[in-house]
Amino acid sequence: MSQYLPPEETEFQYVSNDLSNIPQEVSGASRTYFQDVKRRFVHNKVAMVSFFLLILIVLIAFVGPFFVPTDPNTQNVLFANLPPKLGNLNIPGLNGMQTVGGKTINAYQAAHVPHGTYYLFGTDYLGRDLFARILYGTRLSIIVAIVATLLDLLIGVPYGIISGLASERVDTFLQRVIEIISSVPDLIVVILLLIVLKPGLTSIIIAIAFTGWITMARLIRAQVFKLKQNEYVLASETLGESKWKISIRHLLPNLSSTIIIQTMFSIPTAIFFEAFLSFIGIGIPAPSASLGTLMNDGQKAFHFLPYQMWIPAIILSLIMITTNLLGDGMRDAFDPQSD
Amino acid sequence: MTKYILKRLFYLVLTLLIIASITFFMMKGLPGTPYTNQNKMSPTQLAALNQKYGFNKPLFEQYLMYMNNLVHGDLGTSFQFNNEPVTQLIGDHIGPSMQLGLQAMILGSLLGIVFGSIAAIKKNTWIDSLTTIVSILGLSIPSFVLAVLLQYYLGYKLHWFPVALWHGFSSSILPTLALAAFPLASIARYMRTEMVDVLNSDYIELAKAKGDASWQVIVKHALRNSLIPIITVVGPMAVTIMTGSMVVESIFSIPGIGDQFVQSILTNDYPTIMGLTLFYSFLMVVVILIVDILYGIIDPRIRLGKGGKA
Amino acid sequence: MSDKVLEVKDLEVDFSTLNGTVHAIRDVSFDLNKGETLALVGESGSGKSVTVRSVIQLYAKNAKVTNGEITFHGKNLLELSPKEMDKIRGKDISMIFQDPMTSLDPTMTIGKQVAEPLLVHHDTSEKEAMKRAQEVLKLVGIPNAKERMHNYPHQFSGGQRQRIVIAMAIIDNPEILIADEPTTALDVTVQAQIISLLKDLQKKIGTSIIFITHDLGVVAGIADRVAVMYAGKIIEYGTTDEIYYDPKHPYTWGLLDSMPTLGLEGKRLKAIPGTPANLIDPPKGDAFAPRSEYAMKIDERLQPPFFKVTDTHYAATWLLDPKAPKVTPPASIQERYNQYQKLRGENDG
Amino acid sequence: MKSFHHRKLFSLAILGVAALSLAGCSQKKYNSASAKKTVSVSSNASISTMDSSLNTTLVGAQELSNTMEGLYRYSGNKLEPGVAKSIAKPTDGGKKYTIDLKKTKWSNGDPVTANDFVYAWQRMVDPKTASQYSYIYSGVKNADDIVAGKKKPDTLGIKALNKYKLQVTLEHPIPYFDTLVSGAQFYPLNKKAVTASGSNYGITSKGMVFNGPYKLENWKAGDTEWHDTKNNSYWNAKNVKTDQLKWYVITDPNTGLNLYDTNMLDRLNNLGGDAAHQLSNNKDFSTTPQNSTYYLETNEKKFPFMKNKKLRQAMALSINRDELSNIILGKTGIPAHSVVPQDMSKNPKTGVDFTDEPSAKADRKYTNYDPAKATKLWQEGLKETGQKNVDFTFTADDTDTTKKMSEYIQDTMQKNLPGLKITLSNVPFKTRVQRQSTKNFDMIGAAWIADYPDPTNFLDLFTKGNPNNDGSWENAQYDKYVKNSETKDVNNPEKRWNDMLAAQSIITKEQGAIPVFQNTNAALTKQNVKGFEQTPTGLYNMADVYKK
Repeated sequence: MSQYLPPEETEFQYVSNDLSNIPQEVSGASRTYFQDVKRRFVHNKVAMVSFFLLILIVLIAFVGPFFVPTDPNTQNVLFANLPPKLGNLNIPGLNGMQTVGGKTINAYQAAHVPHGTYYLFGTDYLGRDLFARILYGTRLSIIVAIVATLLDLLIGVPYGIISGLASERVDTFLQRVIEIISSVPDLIVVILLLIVLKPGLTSIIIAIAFTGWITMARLIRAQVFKLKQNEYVLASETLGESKWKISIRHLLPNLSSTIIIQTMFSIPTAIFFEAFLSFIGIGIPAPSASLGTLMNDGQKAFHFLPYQMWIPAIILSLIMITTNLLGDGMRDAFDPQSD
Repeated sequence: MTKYILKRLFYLVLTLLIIASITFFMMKGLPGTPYTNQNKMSPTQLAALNQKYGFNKPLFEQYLMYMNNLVHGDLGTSFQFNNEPVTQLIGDHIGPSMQLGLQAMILGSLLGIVFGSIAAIKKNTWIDSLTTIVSILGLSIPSFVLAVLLQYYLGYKLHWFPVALWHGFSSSILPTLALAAFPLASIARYMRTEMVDVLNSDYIELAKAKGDASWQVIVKHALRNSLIPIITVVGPMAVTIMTGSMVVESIFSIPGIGDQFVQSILTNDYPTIMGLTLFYSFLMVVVILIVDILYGIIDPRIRLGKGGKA
Repeated sequence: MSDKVLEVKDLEVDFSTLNGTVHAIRDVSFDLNKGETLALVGESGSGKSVTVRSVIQLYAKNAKVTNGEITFHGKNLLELSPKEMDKIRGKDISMIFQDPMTSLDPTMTIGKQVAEPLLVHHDTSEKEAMKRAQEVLKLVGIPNAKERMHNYPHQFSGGQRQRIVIAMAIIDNPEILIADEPTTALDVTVQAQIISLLKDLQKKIGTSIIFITHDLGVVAGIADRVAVMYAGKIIEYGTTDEIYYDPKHPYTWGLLDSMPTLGLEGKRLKAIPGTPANLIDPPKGDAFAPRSEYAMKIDERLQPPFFKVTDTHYAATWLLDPKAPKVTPPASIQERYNQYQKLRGENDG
Repeated sequence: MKSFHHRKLFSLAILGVAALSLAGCSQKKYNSASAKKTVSVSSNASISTMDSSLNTTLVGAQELSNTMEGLYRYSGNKLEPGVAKSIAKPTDGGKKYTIDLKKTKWSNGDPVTANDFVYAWQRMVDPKTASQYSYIYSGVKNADDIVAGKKKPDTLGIKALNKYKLQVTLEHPIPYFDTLVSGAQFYPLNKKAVTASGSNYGITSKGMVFNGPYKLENWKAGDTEWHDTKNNSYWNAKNVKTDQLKWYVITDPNTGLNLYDTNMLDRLNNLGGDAAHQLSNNKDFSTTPQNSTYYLETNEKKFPFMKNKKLRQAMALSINRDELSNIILGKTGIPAHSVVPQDMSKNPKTGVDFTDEPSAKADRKYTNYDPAKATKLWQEGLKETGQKNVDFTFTADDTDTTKKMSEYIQDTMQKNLPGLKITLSNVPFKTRVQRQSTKNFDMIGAAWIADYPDPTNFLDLFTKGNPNNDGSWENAQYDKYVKNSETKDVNNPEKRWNDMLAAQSIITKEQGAIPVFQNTNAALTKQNVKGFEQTPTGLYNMADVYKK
């Protein structure tokens, strides 16, 4: 403003704009939908922190085992139930001291652990390195969750699409099936399946996926119903395209946000279920560890060795919190109105 | 309305019959009998036992018998407890579970509604972040972990509440807290979403334009409109909470139905497993039906259905 | 023209968004006289809604008034506490929204909703308020008001709902009624009914109306004066006739050309080319220049000031600068002017 | 009306908070354990039935012993007369017992008569009752035939000579008869009460009558808390110093400890290994060995190559029983070197424990941890049988202790026995027993608790054709010795002893069953509570328990 120069005579001539070619969109709005989503997501600090934290956890759980030489199942019974210790640093809670029968003792000395051997998270009742077990356990829990969630997708998405596109009769039938399954509380369904199936990793995954896909199918169906009204679907339909082509070409891309968001919420649910089942003793069979079995083992000794439950519980909670916050962030990014 | 309810009741019964049939054949496919010392019993004794449980009949006949008994409200007798009818077993143990479930639901819903509303009103402030973190924590800490922690710290260390057992209301506090975390957290989240939507709606803006103070807007318009959809969540959640109470009941040594369910799984008590599955399903479908009817009563848009053009 | 009920001066409003700060309102001034209807006209995004919402201070949380004064009864509304503002809203200044389908609380009977302003602002008993609500409902043309008061919003048609919203807005005889595109969501026939209802009511209760619309066609039926907004600024204002028949700003020309007008049928409707200016980084000069075939060099560098056309008619375009070359408005605008002159002649005669 | 909605919500919330804080203040009155003459005890399961003919669980047996009384009763290790006037000596070469009864009363005032015994015993073997424990009557005249439906129940070898005189006839002498009849399966029953309750008998305390030290009141099957009140019509009531016993089912080990530490429990039973390990210095801590053995069996029917004794020996040598018992079980187990548990039976002449006899000691080399030898024997055995890789599913209980133990065994066997792969299958007790009895397993972890404290109770299990010989191991010589001890030498204690020792030696050398550990009950008991002494059948005589 300080450089205000009064208008000069010469400035009063037409610039002859070429109006036939000016863009019909503001330059800022020319980003694609997904670029926008990404932008919004990156701007969400909480979601970003969660995202990186989760990546970190997953990385440690999946890559960590290559760097930790200890086998999670190697027993060293003489070193059972050692408290956490980190080097020779005298950090309270990480110094290998333990209160037994009212006396505080150096558990490592008492067990004649050779110098230079430390267990960052301590050891369990069979003298197994809890750090290694928690690494592997976290990995297993994540695998269970991811596979179960993938199964959710595999069943839920086609089911939802079929239900949404098919004739009303088929839809009614499919919805009745869903209604029946969801009339039995999830936990009960999963437990019943586990009673019937041979116990093991696969059974757990199947059992968890068995109830998980329903939410996915419902959401997808609702979304399909909405999308069906859209003109481009109607147009394709009048052009005589088959329903399958329509669903693949038009619906799937438009369903992607629903799918991604729901997936983000399925993973923590699956992790939670696995933990619950392992906790009541019908989960992952020994000696494999999952966060659930570790918490179950730790819980029994909680009175004396609280770290055995605290550590896996904290890790589980961290995964749950980060996945949930990440899910929230994604939903906000995909669906800005809700923010 | 009556026609609608009758139709729903018909489907309700049908659903339960299908569930009963599926569980029946599932359980029948499992190895195992009520007898542990099978190899030490004489054929005569086994025959007597088989007759008692109806195992001597062909499978299909057993099925018809089971369904017939079911229709008459008989869920068979427990394997675990000799001669104890499953219905009686459920009746004996339902009290504590119901109490815990309801208390947890009431506490969780109330706090969840308050937390969720505050978060929505204070959206994108530190209060919102705090309630979000609290509610995600509630979703993230399994009830059994929470139960152990509450028992150890509030019960054992601080002596604030009874450590365990089932001696009156005070015993129910810790398990209620452990169970309430989940409904609190999820209702807070639902509530926040609903409330944010409602607060963004035109009628809230119009209410403000009428000069309503912000608390009036929230109490008179926002709360009611956000609460209506919450009702649909609360009902089924209450049933889920009851099923989730099984571990909490074991930890607190509470003679509830969840603990009984775990016990019946551990002892292959199939009639009890089936009975409880049906019972839980029954609760679920009835609660859903009630919620739907209630929803229709509370939400004027549904209540007066035909007149609406929306 | 001394009876000013509302005076808006140098208003500037910013929105902070993810993409940056949007300068939604840039230096807007206008005033509203007692009993008159002022129309704010412009494309969506031109800032007309934000302007009136600033008046009653109901805008999004990310909005911020950075400059200006809004004077109502000698008080600057922008300096009032939220509590003091609550006392004015709904009582002295009330508002009607665009979509009657969503602006009523679905879970409250309409009687209660209509009575609410009375209960909020006065010590009226509920019974009395309801009685008054019934009267007002009758006034806005709800048949069987007595019974229908106990109905819920979804039991009414769109037009009826808008009448209910209007009832709510006028129940406390406000001095100013802000109508934010009140007819946009309605059928054309209903639109006309609502407009005439508003006109009737204005006569009865003597309220001043700020009428927002993007549809110049609607304006003609109701407004005394018109202010045209573009890119957060008022670019031309004058009496309705002046704007209609003798517009000076190329944007106003474009607006008029893009609307079907009685008497000018058969002409091809023209859309204004391009899209509204980016208000995150507003142009230095005339924001409309990039879309204007009359753009001059000066438009790129300097914002045009208001040039006076008549005592009541001002326009912010360099075309009115004496130094500017002689402009010939598009033929359609010319025709309007001629038609107007003819009409005037007829009226005079 | 308009603000009613929220006002109600708020008042509810306030109510809730108030209730919570109120409850916080009132919790002290539940310190039940502090009450005088009341003893609170933990139980690891609820009672399934109080019908002595149908009970199969230890918890049920304990509660039946609290409330009922048979002919004799154990007080610690000492057998004392119960309803019987004295411990009767057999006649007719050990086949006939004539027992005089005290004039005692049921809790409803009815006299306890010889007919109550006759009724109960006949009911037990009646196939219609379908008792799963009726096999224990084997040896009582006609019992087997009655159970099999070949004879009428009233032909059982029991007769009421008069109201207070009972005569029992056996098919062959039973050296441990006295212990046997002290068990719950031989308790008298009040016919009136049983028939009045019909099929409800034993699932609720309503309608039940008791002749033991305590009465069970207000109980239903499945209850997780029950109270035993002193039975004043018990003949020895004056020596019962406790007014009430409170039993609490506690399945969570942590909860048990927390309850004990907050004085809600006077006695916490069945501590797990971790807890026992941590508490070993606590003055309240005690362990009591149980007359039981935990052993492994491999299914020789399914895997004939397991008939090769080297393989079994290798398995036995691969387990470090000391490490297992001391650390993993936290001394809740004692290393077991033979199928017969220690401290159960003494040499009738020298008083030396069965497991401390020279031959038993010498045989410990078959069970002392020797990984090198284990590997060697295993490889030899594999070669001899032509096996390369052996995949076993190890079925065991799913209790904490067994789970930990099975993980340990899995690891140590896989480590020391190349080619062996073990998959764990930890299943509920009932499932394990069913798999065991239907021989549906590869390798199983089984436990046997003495029905009566006699080596034959254990040795019998592994004779050919015994329904409990799950692994189908067989050895004719062994069978002969066991048989001799039960028939030919039954009345000659010394010969009988040597027969049993010889049998024991054979099964140890062959490792027909691989003994692992002997269970002990690790418990916490408040200092002022006395009298918890385990009987040979693994119960406690609660009449002896009192609070100072």
